[in-house]
Amino acid sequence: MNEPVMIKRIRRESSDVVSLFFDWDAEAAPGQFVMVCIPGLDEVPMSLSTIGPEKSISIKAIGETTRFLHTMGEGDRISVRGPYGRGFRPDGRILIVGGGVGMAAMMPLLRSTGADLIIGARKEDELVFLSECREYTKNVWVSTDDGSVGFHGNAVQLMNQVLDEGSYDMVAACGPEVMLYYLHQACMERGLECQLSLERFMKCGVGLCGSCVVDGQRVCAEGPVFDSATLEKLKEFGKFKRDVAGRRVRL
Amino acid sequence: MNEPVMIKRIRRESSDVVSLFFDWDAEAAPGQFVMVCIPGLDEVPMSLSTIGPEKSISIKAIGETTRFLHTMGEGDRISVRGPYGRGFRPDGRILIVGGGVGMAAMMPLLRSTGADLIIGARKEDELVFLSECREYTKNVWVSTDDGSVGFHGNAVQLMNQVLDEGSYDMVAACGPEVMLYYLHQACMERGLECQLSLERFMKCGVGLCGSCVVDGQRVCAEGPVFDSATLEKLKEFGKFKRDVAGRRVRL
Amino acid sequence: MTSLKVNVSGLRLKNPSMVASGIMDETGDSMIKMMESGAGAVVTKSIGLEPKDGHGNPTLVELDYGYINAMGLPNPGIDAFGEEMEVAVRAGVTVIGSIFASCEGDFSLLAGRMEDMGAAAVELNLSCPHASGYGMEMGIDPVVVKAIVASVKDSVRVPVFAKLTPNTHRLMDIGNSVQEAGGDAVVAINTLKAMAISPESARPILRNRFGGLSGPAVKPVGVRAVFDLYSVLDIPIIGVGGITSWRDAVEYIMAGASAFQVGSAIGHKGVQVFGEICDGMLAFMRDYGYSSIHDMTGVAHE
Amino acid sequence: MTSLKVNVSGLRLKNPSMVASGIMDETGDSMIKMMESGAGAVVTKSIGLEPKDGHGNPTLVELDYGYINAMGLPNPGIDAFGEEMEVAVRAGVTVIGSIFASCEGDFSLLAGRMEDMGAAAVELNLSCPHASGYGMEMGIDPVVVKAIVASVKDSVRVPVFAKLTPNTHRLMDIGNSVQEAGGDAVVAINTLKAMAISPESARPILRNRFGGLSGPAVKPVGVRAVFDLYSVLDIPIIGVGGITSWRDAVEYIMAGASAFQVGSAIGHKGVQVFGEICDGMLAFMRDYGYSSIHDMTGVAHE
Ligand SMILES: Cc1cc2nc3c(=O)[nH]c(=O)nc-3n(C[C@H](O)[C@H](O)[C@H](O)COP(=O)(O)OP(=O)(O)OC[C@H]3O[C@@H](n4cnc5c(N)ncnc54)[C@H](O)[C@@H]3O)c2cc1C
Ligand SMILES: Cc1cc2nc3c(=O)[nH]c(=O)nc-3n(C[C@H](O)[C@H](O)[C@H](O)COP(=O)(O)OP(=O)(O)OC[C@H]3O[C@@H](n4cnc5c(N)ncnc54)[C@H](O)[C@@H]3O)c2cc1C
Ligand SMILES: Cc1cc2nc3c(=O)[nH]c(=O)nc-3n(C[C@H](O)[C@H](O)[C@H](O)COP(=O)(O)O)c2cc1C
Ligand SMILES: Cc1cc2nc3c(=O)[nH]c(=O)nc-3n(C[C@H](O)[C@H](O)[C@H](O)COP(=O)(O)O)c2cc1C
Ligand code: FES
Ligand code: FES
Repeated sequence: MNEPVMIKRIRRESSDVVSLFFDWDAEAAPGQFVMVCIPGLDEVPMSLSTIGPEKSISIKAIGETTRFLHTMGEGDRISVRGPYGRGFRPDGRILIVGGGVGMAAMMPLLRSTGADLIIGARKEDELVFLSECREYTKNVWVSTDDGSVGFHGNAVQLMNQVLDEGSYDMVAACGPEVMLYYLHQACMERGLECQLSLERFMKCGVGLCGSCVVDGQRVCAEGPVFDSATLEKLKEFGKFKRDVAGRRVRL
Repeated sequence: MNEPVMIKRIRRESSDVVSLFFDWDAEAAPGQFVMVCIPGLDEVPMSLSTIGPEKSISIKAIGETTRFLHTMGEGDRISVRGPYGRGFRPDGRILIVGGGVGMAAMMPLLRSTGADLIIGARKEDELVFLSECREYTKNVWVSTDDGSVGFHGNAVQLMNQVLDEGSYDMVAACGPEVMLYYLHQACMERGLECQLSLERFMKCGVGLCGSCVVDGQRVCAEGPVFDSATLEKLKEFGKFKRDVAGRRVRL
Repeated sequence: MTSLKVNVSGLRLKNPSMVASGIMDETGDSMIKMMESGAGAVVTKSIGLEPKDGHGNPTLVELDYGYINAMGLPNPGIDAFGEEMEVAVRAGVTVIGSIFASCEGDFSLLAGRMEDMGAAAVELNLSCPHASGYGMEMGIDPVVVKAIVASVKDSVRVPVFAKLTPNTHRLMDIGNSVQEAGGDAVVAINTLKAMAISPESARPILRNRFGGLSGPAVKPVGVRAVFDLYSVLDIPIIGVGGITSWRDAVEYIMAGASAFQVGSAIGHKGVQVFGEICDGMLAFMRDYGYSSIHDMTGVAHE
Repeated sequence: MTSLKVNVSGLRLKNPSMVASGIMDETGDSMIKMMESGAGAVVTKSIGLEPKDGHGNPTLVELDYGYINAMGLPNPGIDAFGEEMEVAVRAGVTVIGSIFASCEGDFSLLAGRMEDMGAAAVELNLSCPHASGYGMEMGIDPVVVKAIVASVKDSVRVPVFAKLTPNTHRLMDIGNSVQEAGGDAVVAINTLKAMAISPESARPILRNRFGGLSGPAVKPVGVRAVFDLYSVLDIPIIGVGGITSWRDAVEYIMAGASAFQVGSAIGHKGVQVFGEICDGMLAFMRDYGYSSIHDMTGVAHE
């Protein structure tokens, strides 16, 4: 059901990410997403970055719709439906890994578990949520591709170091699919369970249209979070996605 | 919603009344009714004479449908929808009065309150539920029009005697409308609250079609049980009903 | 000043809500009750020349999201109905007389009788999907519709509304016929032709087998119908079908309706539904700066 | 022995359930998954000659009792779809190729391609209510329908099914056209033309404004359509529209369907819906003494 909500406050998270906060009493679990509609423009999927009675989405501006969302002000209205999908199923000692705006999907899990955390970004001013994260967990590691802050390299390299030192039962992550692909490889080698949140082009969001499938799995229904057992079987994961017409394209 | 139910057992209550028992998990309150459908034949309103998980209706054979219901056997199926309407709202010390098969509507209230009871019938073999009633209440008075058992006269005359002797906060009753009319008159004279269950021709049972109205009150929705305050205002009560086409006819 | 008042082709109402035909409007006292519950007007049950029992029970199937009914146009006939009209009109009810017939002449006759009895407008039932020889059987033919509306327009001075069926792909043609014939407004939609079957008894549940689907299930079809009609007509449209809350009513108005009717919701929400809808709509209009229903009519087309 | 096996105009299926066109059937792996979930066959998303993006988002409105969609026939085009067909057919999926086009020639061309790619039957989409120039715009004209079906019948040997729209009063005429042209079965119903409006934004929610209503809301309309068609046709009918439980499926079969399709319920009930429906139906058939789907087809007419 489309629910009109009013933007209560806005927080700039980084050079290209803002969070929009709104009151909405729907029940949501960490890792779930909503379809966000800007009337007259478009409807796009967004992870919930806060899941209490006050909720938020955190948007990276990459195209027309996300740029428009960046221009919205307090008191403006958007419409949301959801929450949809299956989120994270935390179990044991968890290491969270968030790459870029993928951190948005990880925030509710971080707040509810206080788990150890790796945040990756391309450069310092694209790091998101860092100071808020420190409120919820003691162990936060940072990586930047250009080395402007923290570990110089990508989040998966940093994860390998962290995993060598600590002991964890699972890794939970969201970020660019290449990162997730290598992260999954690394976990498989270690025999470590991982749960990864994927993205695909979404139209219906409710498991009908099939536009978001990876192999036969619907990212909006069976996902967006998939576990190791499922990921191992996915031939398209890390390799192919589908365009709007349903054609397979290389990632 | 139409619910197919299977007749589990049958009990003959009197020369012309049988009860059909069936399992049905719907919530029901004393005084509510159901629409009973015999596929291919007709659908008619019937009070619930038992309202637990095992329910019952008690039918007096007067026409084609009710006669057909009398021929049904264990294992046969009927379809029910409901329960519908507003039932009794018991308050304080209650006197129950049931005339003829109207007793069916009173049984759940009797079982839940153990109130004092008057049963009226035309003659002895038309008395229903008498022995079962004695299980639930100590004070049972009986009237028959022909005097074949109990008080010789009608239930309202008997009620007047009982009211002279005992002290009650309200009367709850169901039976032929003439009886209810005089019962209401008697209660008004005494300033005693009464709640009466009325009958009208019903089609939809859910408050849409208007076929069951008494003045502007829908027997299926605002009723079938009406309280003194409402009854006093009803110009048609005891005087007129409507036929299938909606024409007013004298009772 | 935000106001709910409307003027539908000369019919002035305190608010845009009406009781839909066939729901609690067969007796004078029922109509009074509905008006007291907050309705702006009451459309009567469809009345014919002769008394009619309608179909036998079962006449209704209850669903989670609506009803299927096959009442079969039971009514006491126009003569006996006079008594009911008198009660309602005397009490100040704004009555819109709904009528059905099988030819132009009878429609005109009935319309004239309704006008004489004090109806503030007449509504032609060209759309009942479950009574053979009446309603929808005529209402899918633009030529027939035009002739009936023209004939009725010649016979009465009160506004003439035509109630249309959604069970056709020619809805807009039919709407045009009404307009060309001088009809004052169209009412859309009547029920969708439907059926429910009982697996256990291996037969249709309704005695008449077919019936008409109403309630929340049909709202998206009704809103679409009103939107379609608004895009081709100049005369007002009265929206009906599945309206249960103020949001539903606003959908119809934004699609193009100047007023609306409520039927099924009287069953599952109770008679207070009129007050709830009007209050909610007024609050919405204040929040969003619409000063009248007229201001809000058809805005979804912009 | 109670059996769910059916033979629809030569198409033999392990059970009468099919995935409806447009729901989880655009890729080879999706079709495999649906077949593994228990469907007797999978109808593909409607495929056209060229790749098509379809309408922009929002393409779906979620309601309590169904969905309104305006996907706009997105598809990769028949050439690229070959790859998906290959994956599905190689894995043993019984694929029914759904196609749409704007003229007879293209329909025949597409049908031929589908047959070559291994489709066990083709389904002609003559009924999509929200893509201009396609679907329902042609499917309401008995002459056009007859020409298309006849042309496709000349081009392929696999059974040809025609999917019909309920948005017309001429459903039975259209069904007759299909039969006269040699069509092997009709599929009814596609979605009802519908709309939802957002009060707050004062505009239709869908990018395309109009869409098609599906899900529980349309079941009574679909059952009625199948009942109507069964009363005039000799060719088999495949029922679709709002089927969510075994009871719904049995309603369609008793109304006259030889098989049925499930779409929306895959969204709100999940892919296990096929197993649930088939198990429930088998238990019902045992209890009530129906030994086959064929035995149960059309019994509500007796
Ligand atoms: C489950 C899920 C959760 C997401 N969570 C977030 C989040 O928390 N924060 C965030 O910034 N982004 C998130 N995204 C990505 C976000 O949906 C896209 O960035 C957004 O749709 C881009 O829209 P645009 O109009 O600005 O860009 P466009 O210029 O229209 O498109 C740019 C790219 O964005 C993607 N995109 C566009 N439309 C869609 C669509 N309907 N579905 C999926 N991808 C689309 C495509 O890859 C496209 O190539 C999420 C995506 C998914 C599937
Ligand atoms: C709320 C309510 C509760 C009832 N409870 C009981 C009960 O517990 N036990 C019982 O035996 N009877 C009860 N009745 C009466 C019962 O509905 C009728 O006796 C029955 O409908 C007669 O059907 P028939 O076909 O046998 O008779 P018919 O020959 O068809 O009709 C005989 C008379 O029964 C009445 N009747 C017929 N159809 C209906 C109908 N659809 N609605 C209302 N009255 C109808 C009419 O007065 C009619 O004149 C109740 C009625 C109502 C309104
Ligand atoms: C029980 C019932 C009886 C109806 N009788 C009539 C009628 O007599 N004449 C008519 O024009 N419409 C009749 N209708 C149709 C309604 O007026 C209305 O068009 C339809 O129910 C859709 O509105 P709703 O969803 O608000 O009920 C009837 C509907 C119901 C449910
Ligand atoms: C998201 C979606 C996409 C659809 N796409 C198509 C399509 O491409 N071709 C077609 O013939 N029908 C299409 N349909 C209609 C369905 O096949 C089906 O006829 C309709 O949804 C009714 O069935 P249901 O209530 O089980 O969903 C689509 C329906 C939905 C909900
Ligand atoms: S977005 Fe439609 S199935 Fe996932
Ligand atoms: S029986 Fe229809 S309103 Fe009471």
